[in-house]
Amino acid sequence: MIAGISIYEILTVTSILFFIGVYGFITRKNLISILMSVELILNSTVINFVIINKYLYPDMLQGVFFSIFIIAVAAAETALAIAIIINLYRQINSVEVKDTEIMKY
Amino acid sequence: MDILSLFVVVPVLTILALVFTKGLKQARLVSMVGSMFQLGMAVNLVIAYFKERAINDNIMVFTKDYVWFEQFNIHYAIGVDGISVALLVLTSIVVLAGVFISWKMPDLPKEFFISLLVLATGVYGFFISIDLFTMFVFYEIAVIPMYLLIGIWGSGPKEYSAMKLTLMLMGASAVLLVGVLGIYFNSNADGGALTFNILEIAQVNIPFEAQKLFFPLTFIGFAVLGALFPFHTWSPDGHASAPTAVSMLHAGVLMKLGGYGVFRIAMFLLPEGAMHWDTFFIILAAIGVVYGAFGAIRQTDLKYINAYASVSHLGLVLFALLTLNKTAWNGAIIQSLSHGLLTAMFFALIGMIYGRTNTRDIKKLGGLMKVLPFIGAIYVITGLAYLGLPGFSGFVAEMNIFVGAFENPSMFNRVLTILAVSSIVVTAVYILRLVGKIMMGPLVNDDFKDLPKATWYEKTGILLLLIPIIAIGVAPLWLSDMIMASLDPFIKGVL
Amino acid sequence: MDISYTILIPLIPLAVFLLLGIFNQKIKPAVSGYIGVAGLSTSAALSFYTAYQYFFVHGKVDGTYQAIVQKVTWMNFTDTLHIDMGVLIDPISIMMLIVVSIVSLMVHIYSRGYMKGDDGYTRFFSFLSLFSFSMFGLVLATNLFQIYIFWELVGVSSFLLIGYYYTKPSAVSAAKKAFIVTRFADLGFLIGILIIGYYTGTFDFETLNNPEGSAILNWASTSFMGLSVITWALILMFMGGAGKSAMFPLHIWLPDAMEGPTPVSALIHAATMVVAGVYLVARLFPMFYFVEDGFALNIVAYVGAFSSLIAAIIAITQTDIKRVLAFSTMSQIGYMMLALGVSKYEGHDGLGYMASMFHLFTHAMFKALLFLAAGSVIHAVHSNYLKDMGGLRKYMPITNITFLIAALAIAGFPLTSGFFSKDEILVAAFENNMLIYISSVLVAGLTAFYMFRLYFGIFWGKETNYKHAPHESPISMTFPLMVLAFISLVGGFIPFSEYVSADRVGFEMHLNYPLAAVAVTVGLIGIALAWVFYKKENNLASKFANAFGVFYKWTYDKFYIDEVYLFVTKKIIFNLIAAPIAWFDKKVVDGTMEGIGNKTVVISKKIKGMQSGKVQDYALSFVAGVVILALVFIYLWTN
Amino acid sequence: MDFSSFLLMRQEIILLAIILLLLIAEIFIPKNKKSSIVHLAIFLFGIHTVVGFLAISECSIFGGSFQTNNLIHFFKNVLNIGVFILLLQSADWLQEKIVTQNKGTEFFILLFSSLLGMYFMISSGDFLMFYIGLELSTLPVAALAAYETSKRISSESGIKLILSAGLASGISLFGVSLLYATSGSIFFHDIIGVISANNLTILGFVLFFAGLSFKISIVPFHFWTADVYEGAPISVASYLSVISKGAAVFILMILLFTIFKPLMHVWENIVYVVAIATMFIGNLFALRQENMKRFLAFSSIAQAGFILLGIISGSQLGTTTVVYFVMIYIFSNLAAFGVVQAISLKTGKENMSDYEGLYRTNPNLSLVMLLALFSLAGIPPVAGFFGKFFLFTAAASEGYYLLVFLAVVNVTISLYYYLLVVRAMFLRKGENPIPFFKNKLYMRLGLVITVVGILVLGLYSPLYDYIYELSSLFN
Repeated sequence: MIAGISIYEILTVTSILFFIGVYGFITRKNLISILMSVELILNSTVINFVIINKYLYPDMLQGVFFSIFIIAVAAAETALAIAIIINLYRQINSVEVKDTEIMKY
Repeated sequence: MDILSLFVVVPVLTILALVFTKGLKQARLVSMVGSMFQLGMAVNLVIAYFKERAINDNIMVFTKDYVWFEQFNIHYAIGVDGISVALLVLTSIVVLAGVFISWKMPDLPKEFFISLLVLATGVYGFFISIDLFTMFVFYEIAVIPMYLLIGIWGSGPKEYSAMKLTLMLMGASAVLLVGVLGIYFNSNADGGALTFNILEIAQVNIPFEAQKLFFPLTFIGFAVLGALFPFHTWSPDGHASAPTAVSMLHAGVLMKLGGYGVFRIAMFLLPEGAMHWDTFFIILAAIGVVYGAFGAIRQTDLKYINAYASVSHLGLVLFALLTLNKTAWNGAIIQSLSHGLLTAMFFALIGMIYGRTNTRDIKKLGGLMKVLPFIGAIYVITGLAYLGLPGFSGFVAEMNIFVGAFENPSMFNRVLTILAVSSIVVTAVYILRLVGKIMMGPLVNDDFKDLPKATWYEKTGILLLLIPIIAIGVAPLWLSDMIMASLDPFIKGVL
Repeated sequence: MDISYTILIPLIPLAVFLLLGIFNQKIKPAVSGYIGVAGLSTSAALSFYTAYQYFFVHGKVDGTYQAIVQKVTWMNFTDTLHIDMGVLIDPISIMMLIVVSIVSLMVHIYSRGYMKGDDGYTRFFSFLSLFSFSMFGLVLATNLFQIYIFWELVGVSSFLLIGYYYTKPSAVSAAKKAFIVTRFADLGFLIGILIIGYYTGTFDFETLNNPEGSAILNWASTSFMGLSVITWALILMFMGGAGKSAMFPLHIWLPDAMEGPTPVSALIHAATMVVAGVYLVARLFPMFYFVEDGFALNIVAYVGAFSSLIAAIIAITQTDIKRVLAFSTMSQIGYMMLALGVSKYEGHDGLGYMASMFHLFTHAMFKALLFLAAGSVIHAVHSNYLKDMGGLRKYMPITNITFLIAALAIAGFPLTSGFFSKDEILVAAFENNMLIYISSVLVAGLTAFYMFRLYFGIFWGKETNYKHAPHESPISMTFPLMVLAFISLVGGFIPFSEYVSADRVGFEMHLNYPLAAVAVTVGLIGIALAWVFYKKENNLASKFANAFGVFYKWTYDKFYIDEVYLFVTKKIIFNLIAAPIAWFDKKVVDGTMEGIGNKTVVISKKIKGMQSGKVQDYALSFVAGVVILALVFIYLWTN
Repeated sequence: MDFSSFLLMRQEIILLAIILLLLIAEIFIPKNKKSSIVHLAIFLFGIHTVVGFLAISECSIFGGSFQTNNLIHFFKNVLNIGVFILLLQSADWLQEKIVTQNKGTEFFILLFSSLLGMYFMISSGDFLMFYIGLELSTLPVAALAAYETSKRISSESGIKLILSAGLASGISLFGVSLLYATSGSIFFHDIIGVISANNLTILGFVLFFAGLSFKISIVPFHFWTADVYEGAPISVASYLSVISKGAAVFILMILLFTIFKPLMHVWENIVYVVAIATMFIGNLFALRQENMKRFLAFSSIAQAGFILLGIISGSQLGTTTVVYFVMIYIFSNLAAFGVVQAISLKTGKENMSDYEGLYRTNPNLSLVMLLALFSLAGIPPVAGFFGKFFLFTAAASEGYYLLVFLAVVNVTISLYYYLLVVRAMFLRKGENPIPFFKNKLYMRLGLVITVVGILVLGLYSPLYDYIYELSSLFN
């Protein structure tokens, strides 16, 4: 419970974070930064859970636990993604998203 | 095993036997034996039917009922009345004839006969089942082999025609499916359980709104197969590309499913819907009758001529059904039989001519009577029978239809009837043009000088078809009484 | 009286037909000829026996000839309407039996000589038997539908026989024409039957014709466009009759039908089938007479008169002898029609009816004779055209004599059969309708003229130089000539009215001398003119032809009626109906179906860009989808 | 709680054990014997599949995070069978391509972990378990998609999958957080009581729905499907198209029918819209595909659209028909993929035009393909027809006649492109058809099982009745 800050401000912040992530995902040229955008989205979610837990339902810690799990899974996901990107880089010497468009239509 | 299920079991067994055959000789032998057995069963069924009918006046006799999917109350329910018996006999005859006609099937004979018998199985099953779901299943089983039959063994633009035919027919059956579901979910209107059983549904008063909605779906779903104008265009191309036996089966039997379905399902289960839509569809049917006849005049490909002729003649069937008159209905059923036999005959003959001259273009043909006396003579006879000459089945059917249709007091229907009647003249025109052009006159092409005469199996196939044509034409009483007797429950439903 | 045996009369020819037809290839020609003759003579014998039994033994019950019917149900339409098959014995049917059997028998015998050496000899006889069967059936029919059935059958046998030389294109087209034209007429017949069946509830002649029956009494109860529906039905049925009997304007098939072998023309297109129309009207005479005060009957009368006149005129100018005979047939049938048309019902007023039947009988004889004689001439000179003939009398005496007799008969020369029958017709016409009377007298003159033009042209005149000298035909051909000639001579003395009359009572007929005198003089004038023009070779004829100029041309071209039909069928039906329909079917109907399919494929090509392969586009659409769904369902489906 | 309740997770535990066993085996089996791993894995999993059929009692453990019942249990077995067939079909490929690169074991481990994830997903009792299961089932597949490290498209498909999956899970998680905000709990049984149709809930639901739809590849969340299928190894593609899609459909249905029941008036409309979009888009794209894998990808999208017809009814009938159809769909699609796999393994050909004249050289393979396609197209008497018919019945039972009509229109369109394949195989002669070849035992076994399934499942009605009883749990 942070003094003087209501849940609305924080939710606004997370929402903005969320949409920044989405925007980044759609616009970035580089696979890595796209991955970072995904992380942004996840992080916004994490904050959401914590805040909601803390402000609305402080008696149980479901939200907090949830956020911990999310962080863990996100890490795994990132690791995997990085692995694949590296493997891609080995073949085409590029991590540009525009080079991953040979399969279409 | 009851007398009706045999009609499904025997073809299936024949197919299984065919799977293990090698080469043309075995394949055709097996399928011949199988179809002969079916013909035997059909004849036996007629006799048994008359015996049964004498002591049993239910709508359907030989009924059997096995639960299949009990959650949906789907049963494997079978039974026959005079109409289906007649059509079963027709089917068995045409199938056997078809086997004889395709005695020399060069390419993939085994597969050919298998597909042919799959088609036959579907048709048999369709005619014996009195459960909507089962019926629908068999309906699609009957239609789908056409794709392979035309596509693999056909001629000309076969892939195109096969695709067109299959898509139009399956599209129709898809529409039909909606209609069937609609009927099913209204079958508890009187508080009973949902059911697919035709006889039970017939007892239910389905609400008028539902009938109005689902009759056209059901009707069109079936009538497309009956070459209803303007949904007939699959038929000319399909027939033109199909191999002989397939054209025979398709025009002779498969297209009958349309009329039968319209009668058994659409009009029997949704009578008020039928009343409501009658005028609209009867106009289409009448147009089809005349339109098909005129369409046939201009064609030059033998098979196209026949295809359009079929549009006209089957239009007459639908027309008769829609006149909602017992006599006309009787005519419609007889017309189905007669047209089945006659078209099958025509396609068989065309196949023989094509097999010998390698052309179906009437401009290139002429004076064949001299070199092919048997085929020529039969061709003339068939032509005359086709244009409704007394002494052949066509006449009986048409007279029933016309007299029946004229019974209808509304002046509008009278006019349509007269329109339909006038088609017999147009028919005469194109048939005689055909006969005059390809059979009579001087021999146009010297390569035709010594064409091989008709072989024994061809003759057998022809006679198989010719005999019932004449039998119906000379002594129609037994047949028309058998059918008449079965029409009463339907009359009660509609009128 | 038990008449069940009469069923054999048609059945025997049927059996012969099946026998010859099925074993066509197996049977030797000579044998098949004998089989045909044997079969037909049996039928003939039976017919005569029946006639004897009917007229002299059993037929007459308290003064009127009874109609004797035996029938079985053939097919049921409704509870009331059904088709019966059976035999109906009454004066006219017996009279027709006699006619058909005599002529048919003669033709059979004749053909054995005429067709000798023709391949398909067997086929010819089988077709003849088929025709005889159908014709007998038609004659004996007990109800409208039965008569219609056999009506169609005679039509098809005529088709087969006209097209007998099926390798000759002209023959084929003639056969087609004959069948289609008559088929078109039969359309009317059929619709008529349908109407009758619906409104009177029966097809049965006896019920329909009964003057006290409901069919006749209630004619006024229904009406359509100002006429009783029954009248319409009768008119439509007469249309059928007109088609078969080659009445104007449905006559165009008859001249072409001469493409068939001459015996066929003699049998079908002169004596028997073409009078089926007359027979039909006679069959339904009470209906025609009583319904709407004989409105339909008047139409019959005028059509008949007009046809007879126009045919006679055309006949003058034709050069193909068979065509001349064909037109003469048409004109004579016109005579019969008009006689029926002017007739009344009771007793002596029914003179026209009787006269028509009488003329039908005599005409059958002498016209068959004319054709057969012409056939024997053609047989000799191998040509149908007048220009190839001339002076044949010394080569073929029998043919000459018999032809002369026939010509005299048809010209109504006193004491020949034609004289009596024609006289009765003229009397009937005179008593009832002046206009028709005058035209018929005119026709009588014309008939005499063209017939003797023919006679002189063939047997007198300057003889063309024949390649090989023509000779008299074999006995098998001349015998029938002599028989028919004999009948044509003496047939007139039969007390016909005793036996055949509208009300079946019979009456005393006697010559009306003044009218007879008129007719005879006119006839003689015609003959005289012919003598002047054609007895010796001279150019009077051509002079006159030129004098008439364009009118002659018209007549020669049969007033271009064929061309009119050709225009209607080829131009209108084919090009203006069938062709557009074919186009419509290909382009519009099929086009739509095609279009649906093609459109689908086109769409799928258009939208393929959506699958751009860019993971970010996918993400965009993902998010867009989410947003849209969220917005839509938040604002539409909650409050 | 006592530890015996762990036994209620029998299947999960066994699968885990298998994974560990394989790890150990990987260590101990010498390099030149690696191929025996394949046999071992198939054998073990076979046993697991069989054991899975032992009855299991209904339960809900860990405070309701993990729950199971007969329907779920049954569905896990269905998934097992599917995976087993898949293993059989991919055995040869593994032997020839993967084991030689010494990557055989990992393949199984990844595959089984993903399956394990699905187990947890479909028997999850709260969003946390659900989320973990979802990710566990997705991430290994991404690795598998990129498994052929030497192929560029393989890596591309891998990256596409992982990125899209990341986005999807992120978005759906955001939705979950909103749901948590509105309902105050992540446990399903708590949520059921309190959930109501307010804006925030609907927003949360839509986001969550999108995340799950992504796995079922419902339009407009489907775009990754075709590319990933094309690039990934065939066995992975078929795994994605049948197993993971099936599991996702199942859990989506359960969630919709249980916790989101109160929102039915909302989600039935959502489903209505996306169902139509999915059927049409899937079919229209499938029309012009040349590559068989892409072709099957789009066809599977269309099939997902049909499945939604069963879901929309929201009744026991719906549940039954959906499970029934998914089962049939697994068999049919596996048969199709199996044939594609066999051919591409032997010849490397994956295009429709390469199939021309196949029947004349390899009749049996073509017949299997024919049956599979007919089953997918819904042609009697093969199983697919019954599956589709009942789905439509389910939709019609709630009066969605228009939807059914559009569906049958799509059935006709789909028939067209399925027939294109039939045309290639049967009608065309083909200038250089694929030469005759004989499949190894595993592949043949795999195909035979699918064929039997296709032929029997439809005609044998008691099965349907059995599922019907099971699915009574959700109403």
